[in-house]
Amino acid sequence: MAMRSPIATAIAIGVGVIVLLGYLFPLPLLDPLRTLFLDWAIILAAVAGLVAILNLFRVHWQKLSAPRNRDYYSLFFILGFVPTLALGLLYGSGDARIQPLITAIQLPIEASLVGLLTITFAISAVRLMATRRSWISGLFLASTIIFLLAGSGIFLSDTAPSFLRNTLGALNFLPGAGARGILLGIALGSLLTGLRVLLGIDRPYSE
Amino acid sequence: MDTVICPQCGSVNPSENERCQWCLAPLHPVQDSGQEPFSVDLPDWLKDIEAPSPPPESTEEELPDWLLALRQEGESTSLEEPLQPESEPEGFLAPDLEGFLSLGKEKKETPIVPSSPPEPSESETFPSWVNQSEGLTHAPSAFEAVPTSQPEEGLPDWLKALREKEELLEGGTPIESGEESTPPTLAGVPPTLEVEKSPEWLTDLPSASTEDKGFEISEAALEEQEPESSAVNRAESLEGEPSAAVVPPFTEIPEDLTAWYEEEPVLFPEEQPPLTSTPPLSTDEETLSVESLDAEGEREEFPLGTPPFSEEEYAAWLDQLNLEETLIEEEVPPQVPAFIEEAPTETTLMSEGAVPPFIESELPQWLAETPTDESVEAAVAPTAELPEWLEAMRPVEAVAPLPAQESEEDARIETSGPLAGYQGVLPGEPEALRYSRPPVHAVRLNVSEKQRAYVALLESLVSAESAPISLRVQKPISTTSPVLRLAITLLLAAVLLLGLTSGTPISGLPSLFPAEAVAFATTANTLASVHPAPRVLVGVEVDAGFLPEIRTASVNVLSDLMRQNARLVFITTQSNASVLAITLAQQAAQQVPEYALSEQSLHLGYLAGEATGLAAFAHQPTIAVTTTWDGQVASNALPLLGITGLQDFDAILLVTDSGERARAWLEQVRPLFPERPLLIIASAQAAPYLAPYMQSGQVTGLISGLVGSMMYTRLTQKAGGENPALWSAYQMGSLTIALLILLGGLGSTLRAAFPASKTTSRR
Amino acid sequence: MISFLSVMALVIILFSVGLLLFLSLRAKRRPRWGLRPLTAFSDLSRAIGLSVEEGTRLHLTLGNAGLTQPHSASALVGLQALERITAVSSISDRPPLATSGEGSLALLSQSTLRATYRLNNALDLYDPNRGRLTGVTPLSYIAGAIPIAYDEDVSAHLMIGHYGSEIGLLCEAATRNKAFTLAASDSLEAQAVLFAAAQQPLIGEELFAAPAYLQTGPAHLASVRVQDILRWGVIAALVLSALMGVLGWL
Amino acid sequence: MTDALWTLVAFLLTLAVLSYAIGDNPLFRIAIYTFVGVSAGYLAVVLIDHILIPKLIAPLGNSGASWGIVAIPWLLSLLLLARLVPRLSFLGTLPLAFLVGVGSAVIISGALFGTLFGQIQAAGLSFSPPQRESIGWIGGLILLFGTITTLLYFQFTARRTPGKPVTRPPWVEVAAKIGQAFIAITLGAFFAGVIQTSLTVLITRLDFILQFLKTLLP
Repeated sequence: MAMRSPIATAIAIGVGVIVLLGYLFPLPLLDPLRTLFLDWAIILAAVAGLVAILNLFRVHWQKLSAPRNRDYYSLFFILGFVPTLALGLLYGSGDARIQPLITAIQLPIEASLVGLLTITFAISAVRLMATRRSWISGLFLASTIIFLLAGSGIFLSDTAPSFLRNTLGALNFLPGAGARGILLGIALGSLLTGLRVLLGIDRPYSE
Repeated sequence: MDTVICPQCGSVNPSENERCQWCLAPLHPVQDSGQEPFSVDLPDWLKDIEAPSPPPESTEEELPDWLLALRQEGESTSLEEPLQPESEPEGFLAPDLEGFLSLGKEKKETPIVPSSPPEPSESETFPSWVNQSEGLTHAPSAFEAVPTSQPEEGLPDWLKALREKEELLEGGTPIESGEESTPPTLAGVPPTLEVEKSPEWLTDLPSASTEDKGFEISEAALEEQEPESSAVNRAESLEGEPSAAVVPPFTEIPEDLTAWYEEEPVLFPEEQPPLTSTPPLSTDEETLSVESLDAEGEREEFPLGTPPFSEEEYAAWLDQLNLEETLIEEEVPPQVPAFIEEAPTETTLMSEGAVPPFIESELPQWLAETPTDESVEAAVAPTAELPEWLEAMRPVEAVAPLPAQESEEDARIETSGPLAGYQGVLPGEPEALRYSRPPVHAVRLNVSEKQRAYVALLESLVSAESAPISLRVQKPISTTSPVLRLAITLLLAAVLLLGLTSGTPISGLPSLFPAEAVAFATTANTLASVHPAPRVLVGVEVDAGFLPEIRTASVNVLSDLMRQNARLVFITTQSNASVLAITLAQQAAQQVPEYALSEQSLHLGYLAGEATGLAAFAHQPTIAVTTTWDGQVASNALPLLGITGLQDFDAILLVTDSGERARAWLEQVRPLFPERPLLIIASAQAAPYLAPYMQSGQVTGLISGLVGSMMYTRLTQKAGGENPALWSAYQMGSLTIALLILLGGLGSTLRAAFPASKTTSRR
Repeated sequence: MISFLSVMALVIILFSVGLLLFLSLRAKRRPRWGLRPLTAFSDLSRAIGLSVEEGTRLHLTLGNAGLTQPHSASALVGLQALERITAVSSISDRPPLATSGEGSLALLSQSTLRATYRLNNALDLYDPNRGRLTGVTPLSYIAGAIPIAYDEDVSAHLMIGHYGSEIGLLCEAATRNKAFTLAASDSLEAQAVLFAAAQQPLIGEELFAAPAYLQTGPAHLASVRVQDILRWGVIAALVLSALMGVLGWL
Repeated sequence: MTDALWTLVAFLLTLAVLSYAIGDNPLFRIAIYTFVGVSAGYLAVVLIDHILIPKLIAPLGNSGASWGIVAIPWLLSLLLLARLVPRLSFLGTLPLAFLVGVGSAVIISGALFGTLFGQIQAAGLSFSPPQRESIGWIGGLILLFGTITTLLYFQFTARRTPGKPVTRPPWVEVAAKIGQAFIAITLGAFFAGVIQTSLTVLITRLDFILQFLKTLLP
């Protein structure tokens, strides 16, 4: 990994240090610089998004025009992509004529995919003890069942036994402990990952 | 020759073996030395000088063998140990051993040594200074001319040689500066040659000593010798009075040389390794008279493969060794520089080689175990100065007669047998009676933690070798059977459709409300009390796929805000959420016909950069977003009138399906909006994520999922707001999934337990 | 203005950097500490070996976190894993495939692949289409990755990045095709789903130890060590914060 | 009329996607390929409309803007566009390095200010008088204990003993087990929430199908 893209590494480190110092000490010189760099980063992220989308289009075009093993489904990608892009560029993204592309195509498909997740989750949970039998899996499933019952609203009526209501209410805060521990651990990992980039140890940008 | 005798243990090995299969000593040293000139080794030597401590690995590998040998072979081991160094420095020592073996055989035909094969090579390898000095160059001729029974004639040559050397020394350089002193002795010889040949010089020393072996040596000379020589020399002299023979020359040694002896006592232990590594049975033709006899005796008394050392051999060899050492003391002065140069390297070689018992780290134990013989104690130098070779000889000394009696024995001259004319080479019967019990050497090792760690690591490696290696076979990926998937799918579909069509929930509608829901409903419906037209920032951070879950709640809350004549400013960091926000606003506005959506609400649209853009917006809302969703100038819009910063909003309402996205708002926006209410309509999957933020007060109110939607509807008393069909399907679906999970878990556990019980019953 | 938290942050950063550099240099020697075994990574190495032997493909999903997002750290870890796995399996008949749900991440995956092939002197094997964007929204990303699980003869899916609960769909597609799945995410929703749906789930912080367990380099080993050292500082801070809370100083 | 058409499209797409519950099939493939295409096209439009035009193109006409500030993002953007040409793709390294550099700073600041400081303070706040009523002393202690043991579970490194697997000290192992239990409870709660979310969405989809079928019936 040595001697990979020294200029790019210098840019990454320099920009990172300036923006970080701008976060820590919003001094007259650092803060505007940080804002400017963040603004440029947003622009570059958008350009990168466009480049990647064009790459995606090229991949599907190649699949469609491949001499062998053509992927005819790619045609539907192009049929979805080109008109949307054309209409959007023509009318603008906020135009009412564009909205049905979201409400009538994206929303039902996405919602149906999320709906499919229900079956996926149910099957995974049913098979969990068969695939990975351990006390942790058992506790995980027990917790899932308890919170499913608690979230189903069955015990939110006066008819429900009070001791069950109280027990479930008392258990409600328990996930907070694990969640906080996991979040703190993830923050530590993120901190070290960011520092590795700032030190030039990780250089995913280099070719 | 299809077999080779090990020069160290004398056992028979196949000729193709490079090392002895019993003691691992090199069997074909001549080729080795030929292949590896010392000039090649020199860098390693220098490295070793820089780091003289031997690597612990070698210590661990060798120590147990050595102690085993001590325990098993007893006295014979004590005889062998001094010989062990022979096999160690391959470069110059091995040829001598081979030469010795060959000479031993040749002796039968020709007692005249100069014609023996090794001679030319030996003479070639002499250092230049040796070639210059008559003494040694003449020594062989003198030996040829005069048998050992006529030593007198050998003496003048030898003295001449010594005097020449002393002259060289007097005209020489200070002893400490070894490099500078060598040029005169090595005139015209390149340094590498010096390095290459200096060990040969050491091997030649015994030749001189054995040459003088026949002399009658007075014991008085020993007394003179002792004060000058170091403790090491005293230890030597205890076993070898002949050293007295070299005393007179020492009297002529200049002061600086004796000074060197006193100044550099530490050098003695370092000096000795070359001596110990010098073969007592070296191949020099001068030693033939004794060595060939030993070799012959070896051939006669011990068949090949048996340890070649008898007591007679030991005695002869011991005397010879003593002479070597004492003579080396003579040779030292002119050679001190080279000596100093080489001593450490030899020591290092030994420490790295196959003779670990001699490493310095073992000395203290040795001393602890040494017999409390007065003479020995007198001979024992401070630990740091005790040479390894002497340590090796200690067991020999332990079983050897006492010095005083020794002197009597030495007076005895052999009258018959191959040793006729020699004195003190064969111990007599009385000696056998006086033998003392050999000392018991400790087998306890002084092993450091690091060494223990290495041993443990080695053991683990060895055990890992024998452990079965798991084949790289991946666990079979168990897939869900299509039947199970289909069954669960159909069951869920049936239950949900039943719930939707029946519209009769298992339990009644929620009548108990958690605090966060109550806080949400209360805050959302009392904003008008804060401001007649409360300005609410509405963040819509939801994917289209998750919107249906919170659509009802969002629409109801927005409509309640519209009833309070709120000015709504919509913003999102999701690309397609702007359209969703518009549809939500439109549906909410349908419930509040008097609300002018286009005037009182504003869609700032997509905020690029997600958390980064959100942070920029939180700092300077009007600068971060300058245009509306449909391209109008944002600052001119009614809802943003009077808004200069985030704190100008009366409340923030966040509609999200993800705890992560809610976190971005709580981390980037909430710190700049600390006192006003922040309400969240969240998906059920985000609720556990937001619970800690709720506890910490960062979130004012929260409703999540379909349950939250139902609660809000109940709390705000919306007529017909509830959807019992959805509610019953939701409850039935939740219970069905919980039941499926329970059954699946129990079934798997029982399936796993059942065969186990069967096998146990079989047992 | 300079706040106390800013100074604290700077101190933590400088301490972490110093420790990271020190341990990185020391890690070149055999350290006295080691990584506790995690079965997920031993299974992964087995899966990589099998895919190389069988000529099947490894699919690495990097998630949909933008580079300018706080949770893009998981994506950077995924890129490290991609680099290591590509280096190991670059000789395979079917080199690894990396899919992303965000543009800049897709470009970075291409750069990582290219750099790895170049360092392995196999630049001719590099194909930019193996660092692919499959969708631009979370669900379209997963929807675009599902056909890969069916069509590209993938034997192992390595999911390291930021996802939502939708990742469950890809796990199921992998299971249907009898492919090995190792999954890790910094999102709690995704972790919950992956715990149930993936064969080898990594929980929480284990995601950030992946480069060290994949033997990417001494610096990553040192990074995990620093993480562990900082952990004790966080624990101490938690206790201190609790005491301050009891005393009403918060 | 158009609304009815869009509703029909939505209905067909819903059925096509839900058919995946039975297995992979062409209808599902058609739906998701179309979905990916539409979402990609729409994002491209949004990026152009809401980022590139106002932030990259508009400043060109703004005489007040400094040329350096305008030129640098243009240069970086053009270098990034070079990624479309394989031969010139190496030019995209610099803008990507810029992005990664900014991202690293965002990651570090987010981890420190967003989570570490916030969560550590929140852990203490659960002992503060106002919150103590909600969960009580015991609840606060359990939360703190659970958080600490959860953190200890993730301890990766331990002293290496030759010939033995790396294991943490016994008391850490015990704490890690307890932490594992807390993690299992937490993930179970999240899993339940995820199931409820997807269940609700599935119900709405089924409801949509039922409503659509009702409209077809006379």
